[in-house]
Amino acid sequence: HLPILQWEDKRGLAFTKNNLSYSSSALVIPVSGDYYVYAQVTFRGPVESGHKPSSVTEIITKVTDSYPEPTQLLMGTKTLSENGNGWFQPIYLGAVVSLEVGDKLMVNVSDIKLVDYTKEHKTFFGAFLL
Amino acid sequence: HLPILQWEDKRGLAFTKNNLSYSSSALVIPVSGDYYVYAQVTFRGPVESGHKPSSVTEIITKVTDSYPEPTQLLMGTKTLSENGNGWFQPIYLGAVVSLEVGDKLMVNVSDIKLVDYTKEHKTFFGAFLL
Amino acid sequence: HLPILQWEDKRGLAFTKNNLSYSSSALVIPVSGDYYVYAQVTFRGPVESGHKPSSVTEIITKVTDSYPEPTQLLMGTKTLSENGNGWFQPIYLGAVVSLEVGDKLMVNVSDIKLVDYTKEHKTFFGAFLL
Amino acid sequence: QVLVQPLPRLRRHASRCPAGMKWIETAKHCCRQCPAGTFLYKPCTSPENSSDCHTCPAGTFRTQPNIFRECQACYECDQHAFQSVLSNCSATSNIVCGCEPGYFRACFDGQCNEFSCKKCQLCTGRLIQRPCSDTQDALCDSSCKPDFYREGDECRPCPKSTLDTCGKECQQVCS
Repeated sequence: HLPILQWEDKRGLAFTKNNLSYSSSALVIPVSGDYYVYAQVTFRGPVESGHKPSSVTEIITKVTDSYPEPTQLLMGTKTLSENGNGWFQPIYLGAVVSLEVGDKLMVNVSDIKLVDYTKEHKTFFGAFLL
Repeated sequence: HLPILQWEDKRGLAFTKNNLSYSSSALVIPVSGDYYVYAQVTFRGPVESGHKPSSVTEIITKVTDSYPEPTQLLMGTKTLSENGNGWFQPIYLGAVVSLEVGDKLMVNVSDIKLVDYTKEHKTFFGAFLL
Repeated sequence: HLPILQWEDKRGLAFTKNNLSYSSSALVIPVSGDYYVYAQVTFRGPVESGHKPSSVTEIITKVTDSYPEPTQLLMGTKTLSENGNGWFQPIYLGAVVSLEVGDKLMVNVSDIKLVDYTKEHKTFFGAFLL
Repeated sequence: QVLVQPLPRLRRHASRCPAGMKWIETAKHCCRQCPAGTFLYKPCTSPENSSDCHTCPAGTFRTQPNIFRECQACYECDQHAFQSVLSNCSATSNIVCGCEPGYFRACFDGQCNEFSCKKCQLCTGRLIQRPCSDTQDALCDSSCKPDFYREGDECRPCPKSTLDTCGKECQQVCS
Protein backbone atom coordinates (compact mmCIF):
# COMPACT_ATOMS: atom_id res chain seq x y z
CA HIS A 1 0.00 0.00 0.00
CA LEU A 2 0.98 3.62 -0.53
CA PRO A 3 2.39 5.55 2.44
CA ILE A 4 -0.18 7.04 4.83
CA LEU A 5 0.04 10.67 5.93
CA GLN A 6 0.00 11.65 9.59
CA TRP A 7 -1.90 14.76 10.66
CA GLU A 8 -1.91 17.40 13.41
CA ASP A 9 -5.42 17.50 14.99
CA LYS A 10 -5.13 20.15 17.72
CA ARG A 11 -2.74 22.98 16.94
CA GLY A 12 -3.49 26.04 14.83
CA LEU A 13 -6.48 25.68 12.46
CA ALA A 14 -6.80 21.95 13.20
CA PHE A 15 -9.66 20.69 15.39
CA THR A 16 -11.94 17.71 15.87
CA LYS A 17 -15.44 17.79 17.38
CA ASN A 18 -18.77 15.96 17.58
CA ASN A 19 -16.83 12.81 18.47
CA LEU A 20 -15.10 12.68 15.12
CA SER A 21 -11.69 11.72 16.48
CA TYR A 22 -8.21 11.33 15.06
CA SER A 23 -5.89 8.47 15.99
CA SER A 24 -2.93 6.78 14.33
CA SER A 25 -3.22 8.59 11.05
CA ALA A 26 -6.96 8.13 10.70
CA LEU A 27 -10.19 10.01 11.23
CA VAL A 28 -12.51 7.65 13.11
CA ILE A 29 -16.21 7.83 12.24
CA PRO A 30 -18.36 8.16 15.39
CA VAL A 31 -21.80 7.65 13.85
CA SER A 32 -22.98 6.01 10.63
CA GLY A 33 -24.15 8.34 7.89
CA ASP A 34 -23.21 10.28 4.78
CA TYR A 35 -20.12 12.44 5.15
CA TYR A 36 -18.52 15.00 2.87
CA VAL A 37 -14.88 13.93 3.00
CA TYR A 38 -12.12 16.14 1.58
CA ALA A 39 -8.35 16.50 1.52
CA GLN A 40 -5.77 18.62 -0.23
CA VAL A 41 -2.14 17.59 -0.54
CA THR A 42 0.39 20.04 -1.94
CA PHE A 43 3.24 18.16 -3.55
CA ARG A 44 6.55 19.90 -4.24
CA GLY A 45 9.97 19.08 -5.57
CA PRO A 46 12.70 18.52 -6.38
CA VAL A 47 13.89 16.85 -3.20
CA GLU A 48 17.41 15.82 -2.42
CA SER A 49 17.63 12.70 -4.43
CA GLY A 50 17.18 14.73 -7.60
CA HIS A 51 14.85 11.89 -8.58
CA LYS A 52 12.17 13.42 -10.66
CA PRO A 53 8.81 11.67 -10.31
CA SER A 54 6.64 11.41 -13.40
CA SER A 55 3.42 11.79 -11.42
CA VAL A 56 1.96 12.39 -7.97
CA THR A 57 -1.07 10.68 -6.47
CA GLU A 58 -3.36 11.28 -3.50
CA ILE A 59 -5.95 8.73 -2.36
CA ILE A 60 -8.54 8.98 0.43
CA THR A 61 -8.98 5.46 1.76
CA LYS A 62 -11.46 3.80 4.10
CA VAL A 63 -10.49 0.98 6.42
CA THR A 64 -13.21 -1.07 8.10
CA ASP A 65 -12.36 -3.38 10.98
CA SER A 66 -14.61 -6.08 9.59
CA TYR A 67 -12.87 -6.17 6.19
CA PRO A 68 -9.17 -6.86 5.58
CA GLU A 69 -8.76 -4.68 2.49
CA PRO A 70 -8.83 -0.87 2.48
CA THR A 71 -11.33 0.74 0.07
CA GLN A 72 -10.15 3.58 -2.15
CA LEU A 73 -12.83 6.30 -1.92
CA LEU A 74 -11.33 9.23 -3.85
CA MET A 75 -8.22 9.48 -6.00
CA GLY A 76 -6.39 12.36 -7.66
CA THR A 77 -3.43 11.56 -9.86
CA LYS A 78 -1.49 14.10 -11.96
CA THR A 79 1.48 13.70 -14.24
CA LEU A 80 4.26 16.24 -13.84
CA SER A 81 5.60 18.24 -16.73
CA GLU A 82 7.71 20.73 -14.79
CA ASN A 83 11.26 20.79 -16.11
CA GLY A 84 13.19 19.87 -13.00
CA ASN A 85 13.28 23.28 -11.29
CA GLY A 86 11.28 23.89 -8.15
CA TRP A 87 7.67 22.77 -8.69
CA PHE A 88 4.39 22.77 -6.73
CA GLN A 89 1.29 20.67 -7.46
CA PRO A 90 -1.80 20.80 -5.22
CA ILE A 91 -4.41 18.01 -5.51
CA TYR A 92 -7.84 18.61 -3.93
CA LEU A 93 -10.40 15.83 -3.48
CA GLY A 94 -13.88 15.95 -1.98
CA ALA A 95 -17.10 13.97 -2.19
CA VAL A 96 -19.99 12.46 -0.22
CA VAL A 97 -19.44 8.88 0.98
CA SER A 98 -21.56 6.59 3.12
CA LEU A 99 -19.68 5.52 6.23
CA GLU A 100 -20.32 3.25 9.18
CA VAL A 101 -19.49 3.91 12.82
CA GLY A 102 -15.88 2.84 13.43
CA ASP A 103 -14.76 3.30 9.84
CA LYS A 104 -11.33 4.91 9.54
CA LEU A 105 -10.41 7.46 6.86
CA MET A 106 -6.81 7.95 5.79
CA VAL A 107 -4.89 9.79 3.10
CA ASN A 108 -2.29 7.87 1.07
CA VAL A 109 0.26 9.49 -1.22
CA SER A 110 2.53 8.21 -3.94
CA ASP A 111 5.69 9.55 -2.25
CA ILE A 112 5.75 11.01 1.22
CA LYS A 113 9.01 12.92 0.56
CA LEU A 114 7.19 15.01 -2.04
CA VAL A 115 4.51 16.24 0.37
CA ASP A 116 4.74 19.90 1.40
CA TYR A 117 4.10 19.66 5.14
CA THR A 118 5.57 23.11 5.95
CA LYS A 119 2.29 25.11 6.18
CA GLU A 120 -1.03 23.86 7.59
CA HIS A 121 -3.05 25.73 4.96
CA LYS A 122 -1.37 23.93 2.04
CA THR A 123 -2.04 20.32 3.03
CA PHE A 124 -5.24 19.49 4.97
CA PHE A 125 -7.82 16.75 5.53
CA GLY A 126 -11.32 16.73 6.97
CA ALA A 127 -14.88 15.43 6.98
CA PHE A 128 -18.34 16.51 8.13
CA LEU A 129 -21.63 14.68 8.58
CA LEU A 130 -24.42 15.85 6.26
CA HIS B 1 -22.99 21.38 -26.80
CA LEU B 2 -20.13 19.46 -25.25
CA PRO B 3 -20.60 15.71 -24.72
CA ILE B 4 -22.45 14.70 -21.54
CA LEU B 5 -21.06 12.05 -19.21
CA GLN B 6 -23.13 9.09 -18.10
CA TRP B 7 -22.86 7.84 -14.54
CA GLU B 8 -23.30 4.68 -12.46
CA ASP B 9 -25.73 5.44 -9.61
CA LYS B 10 -26.08 2.15 -7.77
CA ARG B 11 -23.01 -0.04 -7.81
CA GLY B 12 -19.93 0.30 -5.63
CA LEU B 13 -19.59 3.67 -3.87
CA ALA B 14 -22.42 5.19 -5.91
CA PHE B 15 -25.80 5.86 -4.29
CA THR B 16 -28.75 8.24 -4.45
CA LYS B 17 -31.14 9.02 -1.58
CA ASN B 18 -33.62 11.59 -0.23
CA ASN B 19 -35.32 11.47 -3.63
CA LEU B 20 -32.33 12.88 -5.42
CA SER B 21 -32.55 10.60 -8.47
CA TYR B 22 -30.44 9.90 -11.51
CA SER B 23 -31.88 9.45 -14.99
CA SER B 24 -30.51 9.83 -18.52
CA SER B 25 -27.21 11.32 -17.49
CA ALA B 26 -28.66 13.80 -15.02
CA LEU B 27 -29.18 14.22 -11.31
CA VAL B 28 -32.78 15.35 -10.86
CA ILE B 29 -33.47 17.85 -8.07
CA PRO B 30 -36.38 16.69 -5.86
CA VAL B 31 -36.89 19.83 -3.78
CA SER B 32 -35.96 23.47 -4.33
CA GLY B 33 -33.09 24.82 -2.27
CA ASP B 34 -29.37 25.45 -2.09
CA TYR B 35 -27.20 22.48 -2.97
CA TYR B 36 -23.46 21.91 -2.80
CA VAL B 37 -22.78 20.42 -6.23
CA TYR B 38 -19.43 18.82 -7.05
CA ALA B 39 -17.74 16.64 -9.65
CA GLN B 40 -14.28 15.40 -10.44
CA VAL B 41 -13.26 14.18 -13.88
CA THR B 42 -9.88 12.57 -14.39
CA PHE B 43 -8.71 13.06 -17.95
CA ARG B 44 -5.93 10.91 -19.38
CA GLY B 45 -4.13 10.46 -22.68
CA PRO B 46 -2.86 9.98 -25.22
CA VAL B 47 -5.69 7.90 -26.62
CA GLU B 48 -4.84 7.90 -30.30
CA SER B 49 -1.32 8.56 -31.37
CA GLY B 50 -0.81 11.99 -32.71
CA HIS B 51 -4.05 13.36 -31.27
CA LYS B 52 -2.77 15.58 -28.49
CA PRO B 53 -5.40 17.94 -27.09
CA SER B 54 -4.19 21.35 -26.00
CA SER B 55 -6.62 21.50 -23.08
CA VAL B 56 -9.32 19.63 -21.19
CA THR B 57 -12.55 21.09 -19.84
CA GLU B 58 -15.22 19.99 -17.37
CA ILE B 59 -18.51 21.86 -16.94
CA ILE B 60 -21.36 21.20 -14.50
CA THR B 61 -24.53 22.29 -16.28
CA LYS B 62 -28.13 22.85 -15.22
CA VAL B 63 -31.07 22.13 -17.51
CA THR B 64 -34.48 23.48 -16.58
CA ASP B 65 -37.57 22.17 -18.38
CA SER B 66 -39.01 25.68 -18.60
CA TYR B 67 -35.94 27.10 -20.36
CA PRO B 68 -34.48 25.92 -23.68
CA GLU B 69 -30.84 26.74 -22.91
CA PRO B 70 -28.65 24.88 -20.40
CA THR B 71 -26.94 27.05 -17.75
CA GLN B 72 -23.25 26.51 -17.07
CA LEU B 73 -22.86 26.43 -13.28
CA LEU B 74 -19.20 25.50 -12.75
CA MET B 75 -16.32 25.17 -15.17
CA GLY B 76 -12.74 23.93 -14.89
CA THR B 77 -10.49 24.22 -17.89
CA LYS B 78 -6.78 23.36 -17.96
CA THR B 79 -4.22 23.53 -20.73
CA LEU B 80 -1.98 20.52 -21.11
CA SER B 81 1.77 20.85 -21.11
CA GLU B 82 2.66 17.20 -20.84
CA ASN B 83 4.99 16.27 -23.70
CA GLY B 84 2.93 13.59 -25.36
CA ASN B 85 3.74 10.59 -23.16
CA GLY B 86 1.05 9.18 -20.92
CA TRP B 87 -0.62 11.97 -18.95
CA PHE B 88 -3.29 12.36 -16.23
CA GLN B 89 -5.16 15.53 -15.29
CA PRO B 90 -7.88 15.60 -12.62
CA ILE B 91 -10.28 18.58 -12.47
CA TYR B 92 -12.38 19.04 -9.31
CA LEU B 93 -15.30 21.49 -9.14
CA GLY B 94 -17.62 22.26 -6.24
CA ALA B 95 -19.87 25.11 -5.13
CA VAL B 96 -23.27 26.06 -3.71
CA VAL B 97 -25.99 26.73 -6.27
CA SER B 98 -29.67 27.55 -5.90
CA LEU B 99 -31.80 24.94 -7.66
CA GLU B 100 -35.49 24.41 -8.29
CA VAL B 101 -37.42 21.17 -8.07
CA GLY B 102 -37.10 19.34 -11.41
CA ASP B 103 -33.81 20.96 -12.40
CA LYS B 104 -31.35 18.52 -13.95
CA LEU B 105 -27.60 18.58 -13.31
CA MET B 106 -25.16 17.15 -15.83
CA VAL B 107 -21.42 17.04 -16.41
CA ASN B 108 -20.07 18.00 -19.83
CA VAL B 109 -16.51 17.40 -20.98
CA SER B 110 -14.43 18.67 -23.84
CA ASP B 111 -13.63 15.18 -25.15
CA ILE B 112 -15.29 12.04 -23.85
CA LYS B 113 -12.49 9.84 -25.21
CA LEU B 114 -10.08 11.47 -22.74
CA VAL B 115 -12.15 10.67 -19.64
CA ASP B 116 -10.71 8.04 -17.30
CA TYR B 117 -13.82 6.08 -16.38
CA THR B 118 -11.87 2.97 -15.29
CA LYS B 119 -12.08 3.59 -11.52
CA GLU B 120 -15.09 5.03 -9.66
CA HIS B 121 -12.85 6.95 -7.26
CA LYS B 122 -11.12 8.88 -10.05
CA THR B 123 -14.21 10.35 -11.75
CA PHE B 124 -17.29 11.14 -9.65
CA PHE B 125 -20.27 13.51 -9.41
CA GLY B 126 -22.71 14.42 -6.64
CA ALA B 127 -24.80 16.96 -4.79
CA PHE B 128 -26.31 17.48 -1.34
CA LEU B 129 -28.95 19.83 0.02
CA LEU B 130 -27.69 22.33 2.62
CA HIS C 1 0.09 41.38 1.14
CA LEU C 2 -1.15 39.75 -2.04
CA PRO C 3 -3.91 41.49 -4.03
CA ILE C 4 -7.51 40.80 -2.88
CA LEU C 5 -10.22 39.84 -5.37
CA GLN C 6 -13.51 41.71 -5.57
CA TRP C 7 -16.71 39.73 -6.18
CA GLU C 8 -20.19 40.17 -7.60
CA ASP C 9 -22.72 39.10 -4.95
CA LYS C 10 -26.10 39.62 -6.60
CA ARG C 11 -26.16 39.11 -10.34
CA GLY C 12 -26.37 35.80 -12.20
CA LEU C 13 -25.53 32.75 -10.07
CA ALA C 14 -24.27 34.94 -7.21
CA PHE C 15 -26.34 35.32 -4.03
CA THR C 16 -25.96 35.82 -0.28
CA LYS C 17 -28.47 34.72 2.38
CA ASN C 18 -28.88 33.84 6.08
CA ASN C 19 -27.13 37.13 6.91
CA LEU C 20 -23.90 36.02 5.33
CA SER C 21 -23.13 39.35 3.69
CA TYR C 22 -20.54 40.65 1.27
CA SER C 23 -18.82 44.00 1.71
CA SER C 24 -15.52 45.52 0.51
CA SER C 25 -14.18 42.32 -0.98
CA ALA C 26 -15.06 40.15 2.01
CA LEU C 27 -17.70 37.68 3.11
CA VAL C 28 -18.73 38.75 6.62
CA ILE C 29 -19.56 35.97 9.07
CA PRO C 30 -22.92 36.62 10.81
CA VAL C 31 -22.78 33.89 13.46
CA SER C 32 -19.92 31.95 15.03
CA GLY C 33 -19.58 28.34 13.93
CA ASP C 34 -17.92 25.90 11.57
CA TYR C 35 -18.18 26.82 7.91
CA TYR C 36 -17.22 25.00 4.74
CA VAL C 37 -15.36 27.71 2.85
CA TYR C 38 -14.43 27.27 -0.81
CA ALA C 39 -13.15 29.22 -3.80
CA GLN C 40 -11.99 28.51 -7.31
CA VAL C 41 -9.84 30.94 -9.28
CA THR C 42 -9.12 30.27 -12.94
CA PHE C 43 -5.82 31.83 -13.91
CA ARG C 44 -4.95 32.42 -17.56
CA GLY C 45 -2.18 33.95 -19.63
CA PRO C 46 -0.12 35.21 -21.18
CA VAL C 47 -1.34 38.76 -20.52
CA GLU C 48 1.73 40.75 -21.49
CA SER C 49 4.14 39.32 -23.98
CA GLY C 50 7.24 38.02 -22.36
CA HIS C 51 5.82 38.21 -18.82
CA LYS C 52 5.54 34.52 -17.99
CA PRO C 53 4.90 33.86 -14.30
CA SER C 54 6.59 30.78 -12.85
CA SER C 55 3.61 30.03 -10.59
CA VAL C 56 0.12 31.10 -9.59
CA THR C 57 -1.23 31.18 -6.04
CA GLU C 58 -4.67 31.46 -4.46
CA ILE C 59 -5.14 31.99 -0.71
CA ILE C 60 -8.38 32.18 1.31
CA THR C 61 -7.64 34.56 4.19
CA LYS C 62 -9.46 35.47 7.41
CA VAL C 63 -9.35 38.99 8.88
CA THR C 64 -10.54 39.57 12.44
CA ASP C 65 -11.20 43.11 13.69
CA SER C 66 -9.46 42.38 16.97
CA TYR C 67 -6.21 41.22 15.37
CA PRO C 68 -3.91 43.24 13.11
CA GLU C 69 -2.69 40.35 10.94
CA PRO C 70 -4.74 38.27 8.49
CA THR C 71 -4.72 34.49 8.94
CA GLN C 72 -4.14 32.30 5.88
CA LEU C 73 -6.77 29.54 5.97
CA LEU C 74 -6.32 27.69 2.66
CA MET C 75 -3.66 27.97 -0.01
CA GLY C 76 -3.23 26.49 -3.49
CA THR C 77 -0.02 27.20 -5.34
CA LYS C 78 0.91 25.68 -8.71
CA THR C 79 3.98 26.13 -10.86
CA LEU C 80 3.36 26.70 -14.54
CA SER C 81 5.05 24.56 -17.15
CA GLU C 82 3.06 25.72 -20.15
CA ASN C 83 5.44 26.93 -22.84
CA GLY C 84 4.25 30.48 -23.23
CA ASN C 85 1.25 30.01 -25.50
CA GLY C 86 -2.23 30.59 -24.13
CA TRP C 87 -2.65 28.73 -20.83
CA PHE C 88 -5.41 28.11 -18.26
CA GLN C 89 -4.95 26.91 -14.69
CA PRO C 90 -7.87 26.49 -12.26
CA ILE C 91 -7.15 26.19 -8.52
CA TYR C 92 -9.96 24.92 -6.26
CA LEU C 93 -9.79 25.15 -2.46
CA GLY C 94 -12.31 24.06 0.15
CA ALA C 95 -12.31 23.06 3.81
CA VAL C 96 -14.07 23.42 7.15
CA VAL C 97 -12.85 26.30 9.35
CA SER C 98 -14.05 27.61 12.70
CA LEU C 99 -15.10 31.25 12.42
CA GLU C 100 -16.35 33.92 14.82
CA VAL C 101 -19.09 36.45 14.22
CA GLY C 102 -17.63 39.46 12.38
CA ASP C 103 -14.75 37.54 10.83
CA LYS C 104 -14.12 38.52 7.21
CA LEU C 105 -13.12 36.03 4.49
CA MET C 106 -11.21 37.15 1.42
CA VAL C 107 -9.45 35.61 -1.56
CA ASN C 108 -5.89 36.74 -2.37
CA VAL C 109 -4.08 35.91 -5.58
CA SER C 110 -0.48 36.11 -6.67
CA ASP C 111 -1.27 38.33 -9.68
CA ILE C 112 -4.66 39.89 -10.30
CA LYS C 113 -3.86 40.42 -14.01
CA LEU C 114 -3.81 36.64 -14.49
CA VAL C 115 -7.30 36.03 -13.06
CA ASP C 116 -10.00 34.97 -15.55
CA TYR C 117 -13.00 36.97 -14.33
CA THR C 118 -14.83 36.76 -17.69
CA LYS C 119 -17.24 33.97 -16.70
CA GLU C 120 -18.90 33.58 -13.28
CA HIS C 121 -18.64 29.78 -13.44
CA LYS C 122 -14.86 29.82 -13.83
CA THR C 123 -13.95 31.92 -10.77
CA PHE C 124 -16.17 31.73 -7.69
CA PHE C 125 -16.11 31.99 -3.88
CA GLY C 126 -18.50 30.93 -1.14
CA ALA C 127 -19.16 29.54 2.31
CA PHE C 128 -21.93 27.74 4.21
CA LEU C 129 -22.54 27.05 7.88
CA LEU C 130 -22.48 23.37 8.83
CA GLN D 1 -15.40 46.14 -13.09
CA VAL D 2 -17.42 44.53 -10.28
CA LEU D 3 -20.29 46.67 -8.96
CA VAL D 4 -20.55 46.17 -5.19
CA GLN D 5 -23.32 48.01 -3.31
CA PRO D 6 -22.43 49.17 0.22
CA LEU D 7 -24.12 46.81 2.65
CA PRO D 8 -25.41 47.90 6.09
CA ARG D 9 -22.29 47.75 8.24
CA LEU D 10 -22.36 45.32 11.17
CA ARG D 11 -22.74 47.19 14.46
CA ARG D 12 -19.10 47.61 15.41
CA HIS D 13 -18.46 46.40 18.96
CA ALA D 14 -14.71 46.95 18.77
CA SER D 15 -14.96 50.78 18.94
CA ARG D 16 -16.94 50.65 22.28
CA CYS D 17 -14.02 49.04 24.24
CA PRO D 18 -11.26 51.20 25.77
CA ALA D 19 -7.72 50.92 24.36
CA GLY D 20 -6.08 47.55 24.99
CA MET D 21 -9.45 45.87 25.51
CA LYS D 22 -11.63 44.00 23.02
CA TRP D 23 -15.29 42.99 22.88
CA ILE D 24 -15.84 39.35 23.83
CA GLU D 25 -18.92 38.12 21.96
CA THR D 26 -19.55 35.17 24.29
CA ALA D 27 -19.12 37.23 27.46
CA LYS D 28 -20.93 40.32 26.02
CA HIS D 29 -18.43 42.71 27.55
CA CYS D 30 -14.93 44.04 26.99
CA CYS D 31 -11.85 42.24 28.31
CA ARG D 32 -8.16 43.05 28.34
CA GLN D 33 -6.33 41.41 25.45
CA CYS D 34 -3.93 38.56 26.12
CA PRO D 35 -0.31 39.54 25.43
CA ALA D 36 1.65 38.25 22.41
CA GLY D 37 2.79 34.66 22.98
CA THR D 38 -0.45 33.74 24.78
CA PHE D 39 -4.09 33.03 23.89
CA LEU D 40 -7.41 33.59 25.59
CA TYR D 41 -8.09 30.47 27.64
CA LYS D 42 -10.99 32.01 29.60
CA PRO D 43 -12.39 35.57 29.18
CA CYS D 44 -12.58 37.95 32.15
CA THR D 45 -15.82 37.75 34.13
CA SER D 46 -16.01 41.53 34.10
CA PRO D 47 -13.99 44.26 32.39
CA GLU D 48 -12.31 45.13 35.69
CA ASN D 49 -10.58 41.80 36.23
CA SER D 50 -8.15 40.05 33.93
CA SER D 51 -8.66 37.31 31.39
CA ASP D 52 -7.15 33.84 31.85
CA CYS D 53 -4.41 33.80 29.22
CA HIS D 54 -2.33 30.68 28.60
CA THR D 55 1.05 30.50 26.94
CA CYS D 56 1.02 29.27 23.34
CA PRO D 57 1.76 25.52 23.38
CA ALA D 58 4.97 24.34 21.72
CA GLY D 59 4.71 24.56 17.95
CA THR D 60 2.37 27.53 18.03
CA PHE D 61 2.72 31.32 18.34
CA ARG D 62 0.93 34.69 18.49
CA THR D 63 2.91 37.73 17.39
CA GLN D 64 0.36 40.27 18.71
CA PRO D 65 -1.93 40.89 21.71
CA ASN D 66 -5.14 38.99 20.98
CA ILE D 67 -8.38 37.46 22.14
CA PHE D 68 -8.06 34.27 20.10
CA ARG D 69 -8.95 30.87 21.60
CA GLU D 70 -5.88 29.26 20.03
CA CYS D 71 -2.45 30.20 18.74
CA GLN D 72 -1.27 29.88 15.13
CA ALA D 73 0.59 26.72 14.11
CA CYS D 74 4.25 27.32 13.31
CA TYR D 75 5.40 26.71 9.77
CA GLU D 76 8.17 24.15 9.24
CA CYS D 77 11.31 24.41 7.16
CA ASP D 78 11.49 22.03 4.25
CA GLN D 79 14.39 19.77 5.14
CA HIS D 80 13.76 17.57 2.09
CA ALA D 81 14.25 20.57 -0.18
CA PHE D 82 17.54 21.89 1.35
CA GLN D 83 15.93 24.51 3.57
CA SER D 84 17.56 25.41 6.90
CA VAL D 85 16.18 27.06 10.03
CA LEU D 86 17.35 30.68 10.38
CA SER D 87 15.37 31.23 13.56
CA ASN D 88 13.20 28.79 15.45
CA CYS D 89 9.51 29.27 16.12
CA SER D 90 8.90 30.86 19.53
CA ALA D 91 5.70 31.71 21.39
CA THR D 92 5.79 35.18 19.80
CA SER D 93 7.27 34.54 16.34
CA ASN D 94 6.96 32.08 13.49
CA ILE D 95 9.91 30.03 12.24
CA VAL D 96 12.15 31.65 9.62
CA CYS D 97 13.68 29.42 6.94
CA GLY D 98 16.62 29.93 4.60
CA CYS D 99 18.75 27.65 2.43
CA GLU D 100 21.54 25.29 3.42
CA PRO D 101 25.10 26.31 2.55
CA GLY D 102 25.71 25.72 -1.16
CA TYR D 103 22.09 26.60 -2.04
CA PHE D 104 20.26 29.85 -2.73
CA ARG D 105 16.59 30.92 -2.71
CA ALA D 106 14.64 30.70 -5.96
CA CYS D 107 11.53 32.73 -5.09
CA PHE D 108 8.08 31.85 -6.40
CA ASP D 109 6.47 35.15 -5.44
CA GLY D 110 7.39 38.77 -5.02
CA GLN D 111 7.71 38.55 -1.22
CA CYS D 112 9.58 35.22 -1.41
CA ASN D 113 7.10 33.63 1.01
CA GLU D 114 7.39 30.51 -1.15
CA PHE D 115 10.82 29.56 -2.37
CA SER D 116 12.83 26.48 -3.28
CA CYS D 117 16.56 26.12 -2.59
CA LYS D 118 18.64 25.71 -5.72
CA LYS D 119 22.22 24.50 -5.88
CA CYS D 120 24.77 27.33 -6.31
CA GLN D 121 26.72 27.20 -9.54
CA LEU D 122 30.38 26.32 -8.96
CA CYS D 123 32.30 28.66 -11.33
CA THR D 124 34.73 25.80 -12.12
CA GLY D 125 37.75 27.28 -13.91
CA ARG D 126 36.45 30.82 -13.62
CA LEU D 127 36.89 33.73 -11.24
CA ILE D 128 33.89 34.34 -8.92
CA GLN D 129 32.49 37.82 -9.49
CA ARG D 130 29.93 37.46 -6.67
CA PRO D 131 29.84 34.54 -4.27
CA CYS D 132 26.64 32.54 -3.78
CA SER D 133 24.51 33.76 -0.87
CA ASP D 134 21.21 32.78 0.76
CA THR D 135 19.35 35.10 -1.55
CA GLN D 136 21.18 34.81 -4.87
CA ASP D 137 23.30 32.49 -6.98
CA ALA D 138 27.02 32.95 -7.53
CA LEU D 139 28.05 35.16 -10.46
CA CYS D 140 30.96 33.67 -12.43
CA ASP D 141 33.41 35.59 -14.59
CA SER D 142 32.69 35.01 -18.29
CA SER D 143 36.34 34.29 -19.17
CA CYS D 144 38.27 31.24 -18.02
CA LYS D 145 40.98 31.43 -15.38
CA PRO D 146 44.62 31.06 -16.42
CA ASP D 147 45.54 27.31 -16.87
CA PHE D 148 42.00 26.68 -18.13
CA TYR D 149 40.70 26.63 -21.70
CA ARG D 150 37.16 27.09 -23.06
CA GLU D 151 35.19 24.17 -24.45
CA GLY D 152 31.63 25.16 -25.30
CA ASP D 153 30.53 27.17 -22.28
CA GLU D 154 32.74 25.15 -19.90
CA CYS D 155 36.24 25.98 -18.64
CA ARG D 156 38.47 22.88 -18.55
CA PRO D 157 41.95 22.56 -16.94
CA CYS D 158 44.79 22.72 -19.47
CA PRO D 159 46.28 19.30 -20.18
CA LYS D 160 49.88 18.91 -18.91
CA SER D 161 50.83 17.22 -22.15
CA THR D 162 53.06 17.75 -25.22
CA LEU D 163 53.02 20.99 -27.17
CA ASP D 164 51.20 19.74 -30.25
CA THR D 165 47.98 19.10 -28.41
CA CYS D 166 48.21 22.33 -26.57
CA GLY D 167 45.64 25.03 -27.42
CA LYS D 168 46.57 28.68 -27.53
CA GLU D 169 45.26 29.40 -23.99
CA CYS D 170 47.29 26.58 -22.54
CA GLN D 171 50.69 27.49 -24.10
CA GLN D 172 52.08 28.62 -20.76
CA VAL D 173 51.13 25.44 -18.98
CA CYS D 174 52.29 23.09 -21.75
CA SER D 175 55.69 24.81 -22.39
